[in-house]
Formats: sequence, structure tokens, C-alpha cells
Amino acid sequence: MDNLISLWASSGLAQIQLGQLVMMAVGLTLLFLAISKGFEPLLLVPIGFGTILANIPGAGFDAAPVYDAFGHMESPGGLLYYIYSAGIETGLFPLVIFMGVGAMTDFGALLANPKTLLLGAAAQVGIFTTVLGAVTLSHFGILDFSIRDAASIGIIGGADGPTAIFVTSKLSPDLLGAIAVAAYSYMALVPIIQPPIMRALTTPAERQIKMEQLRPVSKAERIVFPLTLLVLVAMLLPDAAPLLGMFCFGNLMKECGVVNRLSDTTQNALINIVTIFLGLGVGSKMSAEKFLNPETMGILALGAVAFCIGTASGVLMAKLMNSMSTNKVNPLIGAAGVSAVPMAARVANKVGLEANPQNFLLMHAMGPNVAGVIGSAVAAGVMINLVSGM
Amino acid sequence: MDNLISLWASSGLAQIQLGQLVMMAVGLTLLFLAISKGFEPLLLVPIGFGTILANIPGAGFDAAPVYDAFGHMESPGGLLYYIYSAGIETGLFPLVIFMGVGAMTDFGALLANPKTLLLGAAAQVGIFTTVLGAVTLSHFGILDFSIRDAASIGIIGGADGPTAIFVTSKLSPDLLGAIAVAAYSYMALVPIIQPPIMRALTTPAERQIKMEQLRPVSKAERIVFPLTLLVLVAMLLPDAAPLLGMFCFGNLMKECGVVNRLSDTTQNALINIVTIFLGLGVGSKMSAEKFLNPETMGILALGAVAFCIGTASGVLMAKLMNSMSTNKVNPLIGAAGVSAVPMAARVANKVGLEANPQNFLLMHAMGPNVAGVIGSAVAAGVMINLVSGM
Amino acid sequence: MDNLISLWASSGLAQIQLGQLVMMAVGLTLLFLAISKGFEPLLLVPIGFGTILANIPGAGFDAAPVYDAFGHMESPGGLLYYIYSAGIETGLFPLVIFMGVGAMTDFGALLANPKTLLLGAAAQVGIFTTVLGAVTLSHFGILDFSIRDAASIGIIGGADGPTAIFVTSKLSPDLLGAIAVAAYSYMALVPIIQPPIMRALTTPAERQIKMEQLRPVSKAERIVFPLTLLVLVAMLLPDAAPLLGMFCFGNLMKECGVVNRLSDTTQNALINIVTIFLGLGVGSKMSAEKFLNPETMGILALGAVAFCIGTASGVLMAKLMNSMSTNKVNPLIGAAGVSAVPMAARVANKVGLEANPQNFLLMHAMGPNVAGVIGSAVAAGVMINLVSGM
Amino acid sequence: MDSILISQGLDLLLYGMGTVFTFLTLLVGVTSAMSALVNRVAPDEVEAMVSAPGQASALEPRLTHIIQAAIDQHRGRK
Amino acid sequence: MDSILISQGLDLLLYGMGTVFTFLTLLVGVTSAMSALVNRVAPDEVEAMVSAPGQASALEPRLTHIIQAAIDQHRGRK
Amino acid sequence: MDSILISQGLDLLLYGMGTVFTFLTLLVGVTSAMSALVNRVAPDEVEAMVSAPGQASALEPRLTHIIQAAIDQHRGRK
Ligand code: NA
Ligand code: NA
Ligand code: NA
Repeated sequence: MDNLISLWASSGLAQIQLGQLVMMAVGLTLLFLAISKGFEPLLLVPIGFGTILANIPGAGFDAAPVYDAFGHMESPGGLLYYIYSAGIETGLFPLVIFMGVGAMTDFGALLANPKTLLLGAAAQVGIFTTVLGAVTLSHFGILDFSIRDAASIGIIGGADGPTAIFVTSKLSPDLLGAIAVAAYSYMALVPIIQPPIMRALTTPAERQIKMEQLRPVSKAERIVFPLTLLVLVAMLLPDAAPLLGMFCFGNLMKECGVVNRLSDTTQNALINIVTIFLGLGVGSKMSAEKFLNPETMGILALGAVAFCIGTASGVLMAKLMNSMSTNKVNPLIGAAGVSAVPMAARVANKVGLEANPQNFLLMHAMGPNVAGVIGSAVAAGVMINLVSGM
Repeated sequence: MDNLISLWASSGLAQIQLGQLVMMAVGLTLLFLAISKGFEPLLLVPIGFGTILANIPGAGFDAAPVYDAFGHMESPGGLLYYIYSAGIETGLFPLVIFMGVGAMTDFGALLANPKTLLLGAAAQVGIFTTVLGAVTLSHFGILDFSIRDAASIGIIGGADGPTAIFVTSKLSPDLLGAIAVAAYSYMALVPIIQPPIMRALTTPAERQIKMEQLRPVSKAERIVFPLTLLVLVAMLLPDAAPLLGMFCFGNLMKECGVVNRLSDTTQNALINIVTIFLGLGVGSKMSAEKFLNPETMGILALGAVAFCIGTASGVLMAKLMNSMSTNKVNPLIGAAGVSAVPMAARVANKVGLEANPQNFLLMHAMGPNVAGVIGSAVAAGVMINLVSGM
Repeated sequence: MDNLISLWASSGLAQIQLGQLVMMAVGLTLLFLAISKGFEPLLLVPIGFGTILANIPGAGFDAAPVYDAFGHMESPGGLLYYIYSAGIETGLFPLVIFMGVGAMTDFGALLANPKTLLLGAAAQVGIFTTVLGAVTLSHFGILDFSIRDAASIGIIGGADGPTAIFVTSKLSPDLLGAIAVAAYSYMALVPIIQPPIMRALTTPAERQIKMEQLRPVSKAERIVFPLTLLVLVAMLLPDAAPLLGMFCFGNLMKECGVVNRLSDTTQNALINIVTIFLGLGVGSKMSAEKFLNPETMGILALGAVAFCIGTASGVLMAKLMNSMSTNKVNPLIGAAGVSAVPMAARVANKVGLEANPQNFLLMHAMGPNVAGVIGSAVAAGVMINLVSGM
Repeated sequence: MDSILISQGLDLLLYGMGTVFTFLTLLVGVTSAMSALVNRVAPDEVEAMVSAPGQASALEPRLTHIIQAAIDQHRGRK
Repeated sequence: MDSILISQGLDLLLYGMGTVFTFLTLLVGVTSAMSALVNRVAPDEVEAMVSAPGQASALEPRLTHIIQAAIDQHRGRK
Repeated sequence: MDSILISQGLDLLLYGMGTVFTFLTLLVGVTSAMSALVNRVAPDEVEAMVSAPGQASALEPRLTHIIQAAIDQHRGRK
């Protein structure tokens, strides 16, 4: 009879709290969005599943291990605890992902037209105005964000998942769940968020601008570029060195052509393994107390604002560049500067084709697209530096 | 001269104890069974090799690292020590394997005929009667098993390697070597153990029962099933959530169709890497003092009993179901309820073909077969819960 | 304004020291050698890149994590710190690499002609005479090497990267950068270093010796050999058991034919992942204070001497064997005994073809080539044992 | 040598098998209900039991293309 | 509820965007210079933008070989 | 600057090379004996030196099948 009571007492039904139930529903919703709607499934399937696991009452997925006085393990920790403390708290998983992303990135379009780096810079305005928005909300007592929280929320506008996770895990680990979910959700929503803004800020004539064909790029340029970027980062912005260093390492492995087996593994087995565990680990931060509060609604709203401002800034920067140069760029590719690789570049191409069915912008948009990755990594570095000293 | 003495003193011949020599022979025997006889080679090759490594005198494969008072490492630990403490003591490796197994499991047959879940339940009787057998031996002073030991021994009857390793590493880590070896050996011996029992408990007419063709199963059902199972586990049996949660996660990745690259890596690189290290880590527990004692003989004997009772229970349950329903099942597929995927299902098919060469039972037997995996994971969860409170 | 000062103060330009700048140039040089000259790129690309990362001022790649008094992490460590302490200080990465190398090694040629093991033994003379050279330099006050340093330097002559890293990380971790760079560089230079020595020590007639075709080797021999080697190591030289044990394990997985999926992963995803991190971790030891000193020049010089003496010893041993047997071996294959698999065997083949365009020595040279791997692992074991007791 | 051990074993047998049977019996019902519900909500997607592995389908277009090219070339040469 | 927060936010905006623009503008110049330099030093290696993935090129020789063998056999049988 | 270092180096040379030679010479004998024994116990399994990689043999049936299908189709169309 005692055993029956013990079984019942340990069952989920006896222990569950409303918050956990709601969070399970949140996890199921994320899975639904990922599977049925195609929202960044590579991350949102593990995050959604991790959310459910972390909220099973009594399962101990995020329990820390218990040691006795002599250092012997009395009870082991939960799977999600180990994943989070080994891979996310240390920053290792986002860095390994960034290495993999580097090994999958083609800088050809950027090298053929380096001016597009400016579009990738402009689109980061979304990050910093959102920081300002977050502190303003906090100043007026509407929501409660510290400057560290605000910086982490701003980085959603970088439209780059691993960068957002890296910054948030350093500055505001409690917001990790909400910020990661917002970042990946809005990246998936890029085809819905961006086109209206792009159309509102451009004339049909501008959208029809044909850009000259990109020059071919030599193998040597492709090899030297990641090293050039690395040295520049090392000299000027060491705070951005972890993210951009691993990014350049991955890209060098891909381009140098002599370590193809390492590059292949980085792009496949390694990034896949780390993606699974990164997602589960992020899910472990999706607890009711951290997610079910007004701040999360604020984060979602501010994240959307960040994407919109970033998109607008990129487009306006392209128009500014056109006003100062005879070599016109189609302002639509400015929107690709937010990153969200390669979705934002495809959106630019699609909106461009609507204006002129012969005008293929995809390759041109890849330049600002990868520039946006560099831009938000730089923004992440400067933010970690400044905020840590505040 | 001192050096010569040092070399001789550090040689294996000077240090070896009889027990280590016998354990090396045990390791070689396991390798022979795995390589020549095809006994579950994916696990028994690493376990056998790990057994030899762990018993090399003076090689320090399972030595813990030594730190000085300031926390600096004075001497590093051995390979097997690190594997065991990082992957097995924490439970991580069995859980990752379970995720991989989930990603390789097809629930189609189970979904087409959910009643076969009852066969998977019945076959777990082997687990619990063996627990009773173990405590009885202990009660009469024949062997010395605690209730934790007995529970770990019983789980051999679950015919599921990672489940057995997960439970034993939590309840009776000292028995890990013997129990893992017994579990994998008997899984390899299923084609020899099961058929006589299946024939003894069925009439030729029963063995010839033709089952109706399985209905097609939709993609949506396959996707929703692992989530349904997860929610049911979360609500009713959180103790089974680690194992079944990871199992459902792997299965969802496979079935959802939007994260194929994650699913592929889970089924290949990831599960292979973890299998190698899991096997070596289990081998590190194969020391003479823990393996060469009467209890090991008891474990081997009780494990065989567990398999036999599980097989019989599955067959008898099928006969019971037939006596209460007009929709007959061939009782041979009840034997597949012990798990031992997919060997037990193939055995059911083979014995069925002997009775009627036109009667293909393989697909029908896959239902109870995967139900047996769920059944023993549930049994593992309830056992960990109850035993921890005793 | 404070922020501007903070940004400038944290920039690389404001913090960089001359030593770091020189080390970055060293890193770029290693990358140049790896990419343009094909110097062992699988290791030297990660090592070179790791060198640059480790020398970025203020980036904290090799910073240790900081914990407060309660054991909570205050700031996480750097990527290279985690890699080094988890994988190199513990010896895990070299051992896993050795398992992978074992899974890629074909002992067929060695089994067909076991006498070539003696050539692999002779070539290790380079290791030990270099140790003597290093202590002599130290004795006369020219450079400052302890006996541990000398042993680590000598192992460069083993022409086997993971062995050199394993020994050095145990005996002289501060020299790890210099020794790993020397070992891989000279392995890449084998086609330049060896031929003059080989030609100087042999007559044209000797270089034209045709060896009889190798007998076919049975699958059973291939399976039993790694186990035989393992047992012999266990009985006689447990100190060599970590390296040779993992090597034999990899080879057994490859040859036994029943765990192909494990063997494939070991040879691909697993060894690639570990190679990337091993290289980065070695690079983290390439700091100015440890690398930019006269000892490094001494290490490079002694390493070259070690390769030369090893090559010469192998060739002379072959001549000695010929003087005592009627079954002649071509002395060129003796040079392959240094290891540097498979480069040294190819060099032997090439020099042989110069002397006689019909004489293919490649398969014959593979025997001493893999014997050299065993030989230097044995040397590593005995060195660790003896030096630890000195 | 105490009978506590026996009674603990009996408890495990009773509550263990009870839980296993209860849980899996419940799962029979829940699964049947789930299938019925899912197939009513999304009835069209029924597919055959044969499931093609992801990797194969990823490789095949390229294979097919290469093979077609090879055959075209072969036919051209005649 | 203090205005320190606002001023910190403004500082981040100012110095952050300043750094991002300065760094990427510099990168435009450095990249252009790098390309010019590299293409002067190593002018011959210019290649098309289409980059073939490593694995494909590794597989193709074997594939081609197998296909050729199959076609040869097929032709031989006729 | 002590001669202890030199004597330690000489010790390493002496005992080190001694061990390496002893061990590998022993291995020559043991390996030869092992081969003789194995080939007497299991004489039939002698195979050629060329070893096919596992993955290739796993892929080939599928490849062969696809190629055969392609060729059949090609033949059928004529
Ligand atoms: Na961005
Ligand atoms: Na089972
Ligand atoms: Na060697």
C-alpha cells in the first residue's frame, strides 16, 4: 500500500503544476511550428522537445548531481543539466556551431563586391535601437530589464541563432529560452516580416535596378579572406574573436582545399551532433518561472521590432549608397544584411523577381547576407565588452 | 641495473595476478563469441576489449586522476576511468544510445495493431519473477544479493541492453560488467533459447494462425505517436521519462521528416561513437573481484531464467487474448515481446514458417517487439522508483 | 568617452606584445606551409590556426574558468582551455586518434614478412640518440633541458604525431607546441630528408635488390594479430598499453568484419572531430614565452637529427640483416621504419624506382612502416616508465 | 537472510507488473484514440508501410542524373 | 527606473554602431586591397563562382568507374 | 650542468633500445608462430591482399541495382 502511494506520489499527475503544463503546451506548439510550418526545424525541434522534457515533474532532467563530502557522486545529474553546463554555460556549443557555419559559408559574393559589407553593418542598427527600446520600457517601469537583459534582447535583431545564444548565455542566462525561441522564430518569419517593409521603402524603379554580374573570385582570395578578417579582428576587436575566430577557422578549412575530410565532418556529423544538444540545452531553460511572465511578451515584441528596424536600415543604407555612387545597388539586397542566412537573401530575390521577372538578385544578396553574420558577431563582441564594464 | 629492475618490476609478468589473467581470458572469450559466433558484436567487441584493457596490470586504464592540494592535476586518469565517469556513471551514454535506437525504430506495425502492446507488457513478467528468484536465493543464503542487485538482475529479462546498463549503473554499479555481458549474450542466444519454449506452449494449429494484413499507417500518426507516448509518460511515470523521453525524441526526429540531417547523424556517427565508448566503459567494470565470484554464476543463471519466463509469458498472453477475442493473433509473436529487437521478431517469423511456409509473421511480430522496448523501459522506471525508496 | 577608452583599451592594438605578434606570424607561416606546401595539413591547419587564436591579446582563448566560493561559475573559460584540459592534459585525444589510426592500418605486409619488425625497431635508435644529444647540450650549458624534456624531444624521432603529443603532454607539457610542430613538419619533409641519406648508405646494386612477392595473408591472421600484440604488451610492457591498446582496438574493429559501422565511424567522423580539436589544443600551447626561446631552435635541430639517425639506422639494419641471411631485403625499405606512415614507404618506393624502374617496393616498405609505429609506441612506453622514476 | 528481502521482491513483482500492465493497457487505448483522431483530422496523408530512408532519396537525384548522363553519352557514341 | 539605464542604452547604441560601422568600413578597404594584392601575386588561379562540394568530387570517380563498367558490360552483352 | 643528466640519457639509450629490440624481436617470433598456428587451424580462409572497404561493399548493391534499372530502361526505350 505504501508502494502504491509512493507510485502515485511520484507520478506526474500528482506533482504537476499549472506552469509546467503550460510550458509543455509551449513545447508542443514549438514542435508544431517546426514540423508543420517549417519554422527553423533543425533548432526548434530539439528546443521544443527539450522544453517538454525539462517540464516533466519529477523526471529530474535538469537536476544537478549530488556529491557527498568526499567528492563521490551520490546521485547523478539529469541529461539536460550536463548538456547545459558542459556546452552552453561554457560557450562551447555556439562556438562549434559557428565553426560549422563558417565551413558552410561561401564568401564569393562578398569578395566580388566588398561594398556590400556596409549593408551588413547598417542592418545591425536593429540590434542597438532595440536595446534602447528595452531600457526605455524598463525606465518607465513597464517591464523589468537590466542593461545585460537589454543587450541580450537586442541581439535577436542580429538574426543569427548561435550569436544570440552565445551572448545571452554570457549576459542573461535566465532569458536564454525566450531569446532563442524569438530569434529562431523570427528567422523563420523573415519571408513574412520583410517584404512589406522592403516594398514600403522602395519605388518600383528602385526594385528593378539590375546589378552588374559579379566578377569571378580566385581560390587564393577565398583562402586569404578568412585570415585577413581574423587578423583584423585580433588587432581591433578581440571580444569578437571567439565567434569570428571559429567562423574564420571553419571557412578556412572549407576553402583551403587540403583538409576536406575535416571540413566535411565539421559541416555534417559535428555540427549535427552539437545542434541536437544545443537545442536540448536551450530547452532546459524553458521553465515556467523564466518563460511565463510579461518580460517574455516584451522580448517577443522587441525582437520583432529589431527585425523590422534592421530590415529598414539595410534598405535605407542601400539607397544612401546609391545616392553617392554611380554604381547602383538594388536596395532590396540591403534587407539581406540582417543575416538569417540564406532566407533573407532568398526573400530579396523573390521581391526583386516580382518587380522584374528577369532580375535575379540571389547572388548579389548573398554578399550583405554573410556580411550580416560578421556584423552581428562584431556587435556581439562590442556589446559583451561594454556591458561587462557597466 | 636499477633501471632493469624497474623495467622488470613494471612489466605485466611481474605484477599480474591470477584473477587478471582469468579476466583477460574472459575478454578474449567475449571477443571470440562476438567475432566468430556473431554474438551482438557491436557491444561485445568493445566490452571484450575493454575487459582486457582494464585487467592489464600496471597500465592504469581505470585509474582516477590525482590532483594536488591546489587543484592542479598531478597525474591524469586512465582512458576507461574518464569514459566510465563521464558517460556511464552519469547515465549519458545509455540515454544517447536510446535516442539513436528511437531514431532507428519503426512504430508502424505497433500503430497498425496497438493491441500487441499487451504482448510487450506480458513479456516483462520475466523481469519481476527473476527479481523474486534473486531475493529468494539471497534469503536462503545461497548467494548474496541486495534488493538493488536483484532489481538490476531482473532487468536482464528486459532483453534490452541500454535499459539494463542504465538501471544497473544507477542501482548496482558493481554488477555492471556481469549484467551487461549476460544481457547481450542472451540477446544473441535468442534464436536458441526461444524456439523450444514457443513450440512447447503452442499447438501446431495455433502456430499456423494467419493474421490479417496490417493496415497502412499515415505519416501524421507516426509523428504524433512519440509525442503521445511522451505526454503519457510525463503524466504517469516520470521515472521512466529519461529513457522513454530520449527514445521518443529520436523517433520524432526520424518521423517528422524535417530534420533528416539530425536523424541521420543520430543513427550513424553519434550512436556509433557512443557505442564504442559505452562498450569500453562497461568493460572497465569487468575486474576479477567483481566478476569472478559465485554471484556472477547466479546472475548468468537468473538471466537465462528471465529470458525463458519472458518468452513464455508473451506466448501465453497471446493465447489468453485469443480466448477472449475473435480477431486471433498467432501466439508465436508473443515471444517477440521480450524485445531483443529485431532478433526475437525474426525468430517468431522463422518458427512460424516451419509450421506454415506461407505464413509471414515478421511484420506482425515487430509490434510486440517494439512494445517490449517500451515495456522494459516502463519496468526500469518503476523499479528505480520503488527500489530507491526501499 | 569612458566607453571609447574602454573599447580602445580592450582592442588588440593597445594590448598586443611583440611576442604575440611574432607568434601570429608563426601561426600564419604554419598555415602557409600546410596549405601551399602540403605539410601535413590535417594537423598543421588546426595547429596554425590555434596558434593565432591563442595569441590574440585579450580574447581569452586559453583562460581558465573562474568559480566563486560556492562553486558557481563566475566567468567561463576559453575554448582552447577546455579543449586542452579535457582532451590533451588527460591524454584522451591522442589515444582516440591512435584508435582511428589503428582502424586505418593494414598489417598485411607486416604479417607476410614479420622480419621487417626489426627494421621498425632499428629506426627508433634516432629517438634515443637524440635524447642523449639533448642532455649533452644541457650538460654543457648550451640549452636548458631536463631529462623529461630530453625524452620528449627524442620522441620526435618516432615520426609519429599522436605518440609525440601523448609523451610530451605527460612529461613536458610546456614543450608541446614546439615538439608537435617539429614532429609534423619533419614528417612532411620526409621526402626531402630521407633520400640523400638512403643513397649515401647504399650501393646501386643494393638499391636494385628485388624482393620476393609477399604471400597472401588470411583474414584469421589479421584478426588474431592485434590480439597477440595486445597480450604481449600486457605481459611485458604495460606502460605502452594505452597507446598500443587503443591502436590494436582500432585495428581489431577494422579487421574483425563484424563491426564495420563502428570501424567506419572511427576512421571518419570520430578521428576527424578529434583531429580538429587536438590541433587547436596543441596550438594553445604556442605562446611566445614557451616558443620564442633558444630551446625551440634546439628542439627543431635535434628533431631533424633524430629523423636522420632513424633513417640511417633503419637502412643499416637492413644491410646487417642481409649479411646474415640469404633472403635479401632491399635496404631502402629500412628507411620506412621511422614510421611517418605512409610517406616514408612511398619515399622508399620512389628511390627504389630510380634505381630500377621495374622494382616496386611500396608493399614491402609498408611492413617496416607500420612496425615503426609499434616501435615508437614501445619506445614511448619505456621512456614514460623510466623517466617517471628518475 | 531476512524475509524483508522476500517481501520487497513480492512488492516489486506486484507493483511493477501492475504498473507495466496498467500503463501499456492505457497506451493501447490512447494510441487507438490518437490514430482515429489523427486520421479524421488529416485523412489524406495515408502512405504505404514501406518507408524510404532519408539519405537514399537525397542521393538518388544526383545518381539518376549521373547515370542518365552516362547513358546519353554512351548512346551518343554509337 | 533610473535614467542610468537610458544613458547606458544610448552609450551602447553610439559606441556599438560606431564600432560596427568603423570595423566593416575598414574591412571593405582591407578586403579590396587584399583581393588586388592576391590577384597580382597569384593571377592565374581565377576560377568560376560555382564551387563543387568536396564529397561529390570524392565520390564521382568511383561512380563513373562503376557506371562505365556497367555500360561496358551492357554493350558487351549485346 | 651535472653529469647525472648524461648518465640518465645513457641509461635511457641503453634500456630503451634494449627494450624496443627485445620486444620487437620477440614479436617477430610470436607473430610467425601465430600465423603458422592460425593457418593450420583455419587454413581455408586465405584471401588476397586487396581489402575492400566496408562502405563500398555496402553501397554497391544499391548502386548496381540503380544502374541496372537505368540500363534496362534505356534498352527498353530503344
Ligand atoms: Na546579423
Ligand atoms: Na523488453
Ligand atoms: Na616510429
